[in-house]
Amino acid sequence: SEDEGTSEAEGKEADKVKVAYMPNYASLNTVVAGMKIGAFEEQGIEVELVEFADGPTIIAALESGSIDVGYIGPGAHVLPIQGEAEIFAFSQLGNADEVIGSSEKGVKTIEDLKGKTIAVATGTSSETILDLTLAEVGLTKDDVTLMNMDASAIVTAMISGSVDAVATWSPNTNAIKNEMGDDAVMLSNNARYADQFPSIASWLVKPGYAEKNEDVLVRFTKGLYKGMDYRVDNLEEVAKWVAEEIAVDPDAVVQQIGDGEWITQDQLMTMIEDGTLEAYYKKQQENFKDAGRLKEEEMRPVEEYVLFNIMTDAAK
Amino acid sequence: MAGEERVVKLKIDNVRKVYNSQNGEVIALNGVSLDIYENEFITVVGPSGCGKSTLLNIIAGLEKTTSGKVFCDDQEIMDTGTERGVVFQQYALFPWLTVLGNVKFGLSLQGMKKEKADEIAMKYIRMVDLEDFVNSYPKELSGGMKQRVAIARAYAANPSVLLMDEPFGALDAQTRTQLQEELLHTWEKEQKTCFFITHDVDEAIILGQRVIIMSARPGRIKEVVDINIPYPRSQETKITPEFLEAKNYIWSQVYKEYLEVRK
Amino acid sequence: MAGEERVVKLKIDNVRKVYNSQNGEVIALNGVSLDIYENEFITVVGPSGCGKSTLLNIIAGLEKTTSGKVFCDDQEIMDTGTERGVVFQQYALFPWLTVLGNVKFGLSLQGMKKEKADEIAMKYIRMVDLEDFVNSYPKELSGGMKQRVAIARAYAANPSVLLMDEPFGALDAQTRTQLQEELLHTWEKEQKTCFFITHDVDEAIILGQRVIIMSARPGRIKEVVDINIPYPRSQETKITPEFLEAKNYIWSQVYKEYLEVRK
Amino acid sequence: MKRVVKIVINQTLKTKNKSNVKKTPMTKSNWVEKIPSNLWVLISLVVAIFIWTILSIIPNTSRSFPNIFYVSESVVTMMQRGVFWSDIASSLISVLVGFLIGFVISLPVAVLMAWYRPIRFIIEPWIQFVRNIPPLAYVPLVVISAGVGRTPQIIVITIATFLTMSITIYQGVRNIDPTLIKAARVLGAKDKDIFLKVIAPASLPFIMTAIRLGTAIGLTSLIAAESTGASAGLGMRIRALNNTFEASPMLLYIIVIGVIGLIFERLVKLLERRLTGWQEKRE
Amino acid sequence: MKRVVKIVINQTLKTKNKSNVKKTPMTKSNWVEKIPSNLWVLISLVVAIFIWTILSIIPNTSRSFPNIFYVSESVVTMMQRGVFWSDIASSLISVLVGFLIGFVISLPVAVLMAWYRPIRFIIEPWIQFVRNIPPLAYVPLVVISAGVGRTPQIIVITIATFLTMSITIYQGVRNIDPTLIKAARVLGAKDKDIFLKVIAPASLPFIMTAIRLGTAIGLTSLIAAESTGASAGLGMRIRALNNTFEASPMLLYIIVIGVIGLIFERLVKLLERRLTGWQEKRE
Ligand SMILES: Nc1ncnc2c1ncn2[C@@H]1O[C@H](COP(=O)(O)OP(=O)(O)OP(=O)(O)O)[C@@H](O)[C@H]1O
Ligand SMILES: Nc1ncnc2c1ncn2[C@@H]1O[C@H](COP(=O)(O)OP(=O)(O)OP(=O)(O)O)[C@@H](O)[C@H]1O
Ligand SMILES: [Mg+2]
Ligand SMILES: [Mg+2]
Repeated sequence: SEDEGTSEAEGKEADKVKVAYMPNYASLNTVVAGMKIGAFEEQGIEVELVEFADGPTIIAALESGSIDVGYIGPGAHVLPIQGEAEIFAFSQLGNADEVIGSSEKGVKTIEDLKGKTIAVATGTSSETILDLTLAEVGLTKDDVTLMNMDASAIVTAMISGSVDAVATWSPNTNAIKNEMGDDAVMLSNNARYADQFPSIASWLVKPGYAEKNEDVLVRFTKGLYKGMDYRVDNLEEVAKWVAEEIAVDPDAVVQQIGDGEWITQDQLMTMIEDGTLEAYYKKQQENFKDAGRLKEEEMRPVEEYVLFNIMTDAAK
Repeated sequence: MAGEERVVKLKIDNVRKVYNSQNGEVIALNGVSLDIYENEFITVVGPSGCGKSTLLNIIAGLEKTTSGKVFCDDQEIMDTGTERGVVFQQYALFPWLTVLGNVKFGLSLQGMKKEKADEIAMKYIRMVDLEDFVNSYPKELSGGMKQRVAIARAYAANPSVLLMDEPFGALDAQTRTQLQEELLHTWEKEQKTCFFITHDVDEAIILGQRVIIMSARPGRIKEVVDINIPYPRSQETKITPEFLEAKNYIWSQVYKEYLEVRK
Repeated sequence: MAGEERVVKLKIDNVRKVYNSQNGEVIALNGVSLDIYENEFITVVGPSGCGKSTLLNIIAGLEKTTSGKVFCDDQEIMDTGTERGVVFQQYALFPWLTVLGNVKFGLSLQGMKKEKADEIAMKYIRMVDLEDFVNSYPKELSGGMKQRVAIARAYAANPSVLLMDEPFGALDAQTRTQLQEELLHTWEKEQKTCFFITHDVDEAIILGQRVIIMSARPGRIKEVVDINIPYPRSQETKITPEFLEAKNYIWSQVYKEYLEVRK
Repeated sequence: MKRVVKIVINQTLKTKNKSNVKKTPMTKSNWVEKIPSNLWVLISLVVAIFIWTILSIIPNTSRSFPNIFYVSESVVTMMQRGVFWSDIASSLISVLVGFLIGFVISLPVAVLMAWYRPIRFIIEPWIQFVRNIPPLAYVPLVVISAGVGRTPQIIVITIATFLTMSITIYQGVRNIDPTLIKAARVLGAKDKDIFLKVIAPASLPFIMTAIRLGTAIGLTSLIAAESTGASAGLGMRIRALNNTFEASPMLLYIIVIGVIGLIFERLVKLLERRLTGWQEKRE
Repeated sequence: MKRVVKIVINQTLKTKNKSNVKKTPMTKSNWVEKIPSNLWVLISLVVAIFIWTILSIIPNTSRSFPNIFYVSESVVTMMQRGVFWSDIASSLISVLVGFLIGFVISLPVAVLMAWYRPIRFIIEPWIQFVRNIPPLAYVPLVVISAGVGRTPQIIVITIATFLTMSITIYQGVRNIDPTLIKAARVLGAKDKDIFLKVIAPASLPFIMTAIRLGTAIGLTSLIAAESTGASAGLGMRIRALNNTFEASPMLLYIIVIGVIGLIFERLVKLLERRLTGWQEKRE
């Protein structure tokens, strides 16, 4: 994978990049779009997709060197900060997490949460959103009963009326809304706290990878950008491609279209130039520190672990 | 022992027993009738599969007849009853109970008080000469000792009829001889009606007042041989002319049966 | 059989065997010396734990001496060898092999061709009268039949010494008597040096040319009794005065030993 | 006289075998005995489908138990998505290869544990220790050392099956009658012969039990194994379908795992009957 | 003469018992025999800690295997967070209660299966069927029918343990010597007596095996069980710590599960020795 200079490596054997994803729209849309429209091929890159159930396992796979790049959600960003990985591309600001109350159980407003049983998967971004939601009305976790459970069990628990509210992400939220209709009341979501808690999703490589494979990484990012741009105009078509890739019901994936703020390459460049992106990552660090997941001395400048140069180089 | 006025203890009346198995019906017993008198010692010989165990199980109440009836003290036998004790070939001791626990198993079931049950059990344990092993578990006993416990257990429940299905079949010769003598000795002291199945013709003669010879396919009583050798008998009895005569006769009859079965 | 010029087949020379167990050392054998002649039939009796099996295992090469040596044909015994066959009390048949497979086990190990091995094995299966059961598995055989297979297996490997550790201990009297006669018969035909452990004094006398009486704590040879009863012997031998005399004598000696052990 | 004695022996023998047949002592009703076992399987199936249908009607459970038609339909759905057979194939490969490797490792480990006290004392506690840990807990560790794809899946299943099988086989080897080994030695068997011709066949019944346990554990570890990163597989697909709340195909996949388990069970039983027919059942 | 015979019997007996003792036939080296078993446990521990330390140094594995000091430290961390003991307590309660209920159900089911052919034919295939399905797969179904909290956790563990234990105990009951039951009947035992005084003690050895398997399965199902919703618990905490990438406390919790498993194992062994001492070991 160490080819010299020429970025358009036509006629040469394609570089293989192993990409780790989780089976949902946000994780896959850019890559799948890029693959379908031939954006990676164009760059002389062959993408191989590997499915994972969760972020931690992706990190583990990255560390072992068995995958090249991986998609991670907000929770796992503590690792690049601690120097365990490097971010080479921003994916999106997530809007998948929601706190949903059951009106049948008397939860129609945030205030109603007091004293109720809330299902949540501990350690995920949904938990953070829940914290922020509670804080808004002066509640803490001690004022409610938290049920830590598996994401899939959260839905069944809510629908069957075993809990009064949930904090979870799409597609679980969609499933709840589908089943409960008007009884499901969305109390808050990421967008509401975007400035306090940006739910950043990013593309990762392990430390040192970017240095050795800068060229490949830049070309891969170029492919991603093309996918991003295509996606923004063809959200539903891409959703169907994603469904096909992970062999699930296309309608279920279409429902996930609202999970993030999908941006184009140009929008990303603007965010980099005006410092918005850096501010997001900085805010994220502070949130980690506040949550006790990051020590004061572990905090460090964003540019040390976010490779802005890859993003800008790829845009050229 | 063959007194004049004899009371019929067990009456077996035209018993037929058919088993349904995968390969069709098996007639295990057919037209079996026999009166067994009180305190009589009956021994039963016959080729394997002639229905000896089946008959014993029916008397014990462990199996039902297909037709025909069996009476004990003029009462029709419908179920097991504590007046009919059984000693099985494979000892059938409860391995999780000590010798004492095994012997008093039946007594406890009858709701007897612990002290009383212990006392009676100890009496029979002494009878079979195992007082040194009261608290031993069956695994710590030799085959002969186990069979003695089984006999003590049967005796302790104080049955008036004792049914024994090849009780000594699995023992070595020395032990076997010894237990035969002990059994005779006990029977002479505390008379019970005994129904004793064996493969060993010597054993049948040395123990029994009457030897029942059964034949197979279907199981029938072929012949009843009276053994007129006076008690007390012992191993020396085996060299008396009466014994040898009976032995020769029964052997020849049983041998015929064996040949019959082989065909 | 007691010819003039006798060749020493097995030489046991001042053997001592000490076991280390949790409760300290156990002296299983001490100062045991014995010459066993070619084609001799030696029987060994003695109380339990006097080291009979230990001695046999040492001769077989299954255990090592602590001091002292054992020779077979003037060669020191260091390991097992096919010239020394063993028959164990618990048959020790391989349950996953048929009768034929068991009997030819040793032959196959020696790399013998299948046809040849089958032929030799069949010869010994016929010798023990089991040709109808060649393809049966051990579970389908009675105890006596199993022991016959074990004997055939030992014979098939064609050892010049046959070591037998209570081979008939687990059998019933009839089968036992029959196997004794068969063993004697075979030995008379194909002579081998036999070392035969038993608990049964009758058996020791009817089989052996010399009876070794061992004593316990520590295991020693207490006495060697010559049995001058001519072969062929049979069950009738048991009523000859020579037999009875030998029996009384050995019983009394063994009995003393038993009492000794009890103390 | 001798002839008679021999017959007696044969007869005794017959009685013995016969007694193996009558195992269950207490069955009384006769018509029940006559229903052939195939019919029972059918009855059992009908009962299960009946219960299932009820569950699919009760509102509370209907979402997780779509009725049988929906579930059958989803076979077509999953085939159209082009993953049905590849998922089955992929999981079968992982389970079988993992099981086989686990089996091949557990054999010598079990034998070594049985023979050498030091090995036993050092290894056994750790096997017992790890055996109680949920496989999901060590998935990240496996991924780190083995990467993604087929290898870590196989490793997770290998570990899970190895732990149980080695303990089971070890107990089997420990239980081998030492006289059998002595008997082989006096017939001229060397260490190799003893291993191949005595230890191996003598522990076959335990090995069979180990195989039965091993395949079952392989299947129950499937979800954990396939969370190490997979491109196809029953466990991984169950998770994905669970995420999109497609109850019918998910139930279908669960049933497929169950059926594979039953098939394994039958195969092992067949193998058992062929290989350990010589075994004496408890009297 | 009679006296002598009796002695012979006793002697034979002694030989028999003795042969039970010498189980392992092939251990040769003597100094190895003399090392006490406590020392072996120590050696085993040292070896494990050594391997662990190596893993914590190799860069690739160091993140998942923090060294022993960090892990010991995290005991303090988790205690400060106030969850260490409550997690252990909560999981212990779930496992023990689930196991106990599974046990209590499996006893009669096993007995019924062993006695009544129809029940056996209807139930057994389904137990075999469900047994191969990963517990994680039926977690959603349990949540639907039992809600969240302690109940569904217990139900998942009950199901998992029940499946294995009922099959094991069933095989035990099937193996009971029918003559024992006959013997009890002729001594006047009614059905109740037979169940309590014959079936129950006679199947004790198998019940012990079932208990051993049951506790192990209860522990390995912990993560699945606690994904039904828990406010404390080892499995739930492991998942949460995994989500937040806290390797040291996670490894600590894994070790805690392993240690609990070892403690269960010891307790069962103790119980076994006390309750089934009467059992005749294979000759
Ligand atoms: N439960 C059963 N089902 C079917 N057939 C049976 C059953 N029990 C016994 N039989 C058959 O009934 C016949 C008589 O059996 P039984 O056990 O009474 O014979 P036996 O005389 O005691 O034989 P043995 O001397 O071998 O003990 C045999 O042919 C046997 O196969
Ligand atoms: N492996 C062993 N470890 C420790 N002690 C042993 C061992 N084998 C035998 N012994 C002891 O050595 C003594 C002799 O045992 P051996 O088996 O040779 O006696 P035996 O004469 O064959 O007895 P039996 O008639 O009961 O078979 C006994 O005291 C026994 O306890
Ligand atoms: Mg019978
Ligand atoms: Mg011995």
